Amino acid sequence: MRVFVNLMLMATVLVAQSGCSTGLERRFAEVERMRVMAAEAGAEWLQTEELIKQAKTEATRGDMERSNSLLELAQFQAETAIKQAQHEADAWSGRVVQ
Amino acid sequence: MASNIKIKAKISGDIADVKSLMLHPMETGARKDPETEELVPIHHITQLTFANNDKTVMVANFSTAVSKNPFFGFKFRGAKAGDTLRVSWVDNLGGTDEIETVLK
Amino acid sequence: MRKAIAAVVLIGATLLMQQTALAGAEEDRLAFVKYYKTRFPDIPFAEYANGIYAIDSDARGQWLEIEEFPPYEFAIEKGQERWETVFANGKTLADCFPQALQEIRVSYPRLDERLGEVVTLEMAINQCRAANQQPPLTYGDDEIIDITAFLAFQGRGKKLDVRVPENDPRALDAYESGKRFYYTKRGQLNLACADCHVTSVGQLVRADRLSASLGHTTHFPVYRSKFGGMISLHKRFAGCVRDVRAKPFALQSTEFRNLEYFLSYMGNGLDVNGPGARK
Amino acid sequence: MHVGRRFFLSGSVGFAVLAALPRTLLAAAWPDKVFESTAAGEALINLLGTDQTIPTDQITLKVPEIAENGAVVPVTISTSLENVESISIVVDKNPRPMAATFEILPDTLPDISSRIKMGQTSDVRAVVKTDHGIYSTAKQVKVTIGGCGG
Repeated sequence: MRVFVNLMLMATVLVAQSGCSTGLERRFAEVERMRVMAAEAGAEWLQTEELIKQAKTEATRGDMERSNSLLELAQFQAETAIKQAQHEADAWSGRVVQ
Repeated sequence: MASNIKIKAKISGDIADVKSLMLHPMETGARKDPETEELVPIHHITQLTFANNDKTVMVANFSTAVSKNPFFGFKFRGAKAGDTLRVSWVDNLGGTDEIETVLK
Repeated sequence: MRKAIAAVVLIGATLLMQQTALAGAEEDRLAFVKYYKTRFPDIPFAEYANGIYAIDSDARGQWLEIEEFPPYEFAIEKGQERWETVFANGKTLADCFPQALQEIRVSYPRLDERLGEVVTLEMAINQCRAANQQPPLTYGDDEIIDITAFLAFQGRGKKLDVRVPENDPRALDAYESGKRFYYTKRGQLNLACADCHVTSVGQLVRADRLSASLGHTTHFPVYRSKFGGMISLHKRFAGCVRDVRAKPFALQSTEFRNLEYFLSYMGNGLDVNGPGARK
Repeated sequence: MHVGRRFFLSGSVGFAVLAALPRTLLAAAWPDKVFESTAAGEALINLLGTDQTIPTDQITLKVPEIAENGAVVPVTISTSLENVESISIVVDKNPRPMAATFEILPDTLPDISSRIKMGQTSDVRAVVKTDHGIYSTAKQVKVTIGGCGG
């Protein structure tokens, strides 16, 4: 347990020193921005916000690998939702019952 | 307090067709509160009784398997317009409710 | 400058939309009715007021049994008490509604001329409360749903008669936006309302049969056996949006009000028969 | 859990209601053992003294083939059998199979209806006790997992 805590501390220090921390914040802000874009297009998917929240929790815990994969999934969802909205901007009218 | 039992009764000949509906959660004790994640304690009507002019005409014993906001219907003989039908229930936590209706 | 251009574009777009919608709303409705008539030739138009039970005969029997003594009767009763509750200033909700009690339900949704937005029955109730210095009721709570249950019950048998005033571009915009919502695919499942309720109507989604959109709004609010309580139309919308794994909009959001406007228009001519009982 | 009869009798409100009821009812307090039984046979033995019933077509059991919602399954039971004393609804696969039991008094017609919960696809049995035997009939009700829900 002690060793584990020490490792965690070391990892935190390393991350802080290398400046990854701000990089990480920027990355979160970027995905959040895309989520908001999807939301503004009325196209946000159900779990995107929750995925970002979970990614944050994992990052705080220090599980960067898990945090990153959650964030990637959130990003994929937000990007796809935006593309979906762009496609639908025209496509919807083709479905109107004639 | 107003009763949370509703009664509909129809008389044809001397037979009353009685339908009842009551507000009650009928908790099984196995359901989790979605917010607290804790089990909601068992809470259900145990006995529902109908008496026509003070004469008992039906005793229904319920388990938790009777649906939430229970419905129960039955028929009895010897009914006439002007009779007073009294419906009451008790639940496993000592709760009660009752209502009286005059048959038409 | 950019703003000016945007404004011109917007006006142009609005005019264009107005053109299509002018020709559109009633044409849309007729096409909608015709579509279901072709899909289910044996089902009379009036039946669509019964939602899924118009086309699901298995479930219909169980529904009719529940309708013999439906749990929503408590909601109607409580709604009436709330309708008649006297505010501190001596007025009641009824004072805000000039129509006969039976006409209130079918007077909504409507385009409010002052606001330039679609106003639903729920919103009108809260507007009335505000006018009488009462805090708004929370959409989705029993308190307001019960009032709508009472008004729906009073309005039973009246026909949906939603108007999209042709001389009001805001009405046409709202209608168009509701229509666009209805036909737009969304969520992880990439489904539009129309994919399930037009294209696949009558098919099974696991054990559930997909209902027709014709008449989707007639019977709300409904008692859902699943929740053991009453839900509003917008809560049902939110459920559908969630089911396609998209993030639901807020109850009484512009999106859902416009969708209600469009769907209600599609149901014009059908009886309102709420409140209803659903699985 | 023994919240059944004991609690019921000790609750002062419950007691007041009981006291107000005709004497004959006191004998028929809520049968907790029956409702707490975890098998259909055990429940029947606790209620009627036996799990042996005579199959008959003189009982009409009306249930849906496929329940729209397992939380609300309409059940109607009527019978042409004479001198009926009680009617019970048993759902074999519910964790507590005895759903409800009704005392049929001299003026009561053996014709009842209610709505019950079912956890899964199961036989639903109508068990009728008369002064000359215990009869039953059963039907399967399918409980499915919904898609989007009405």
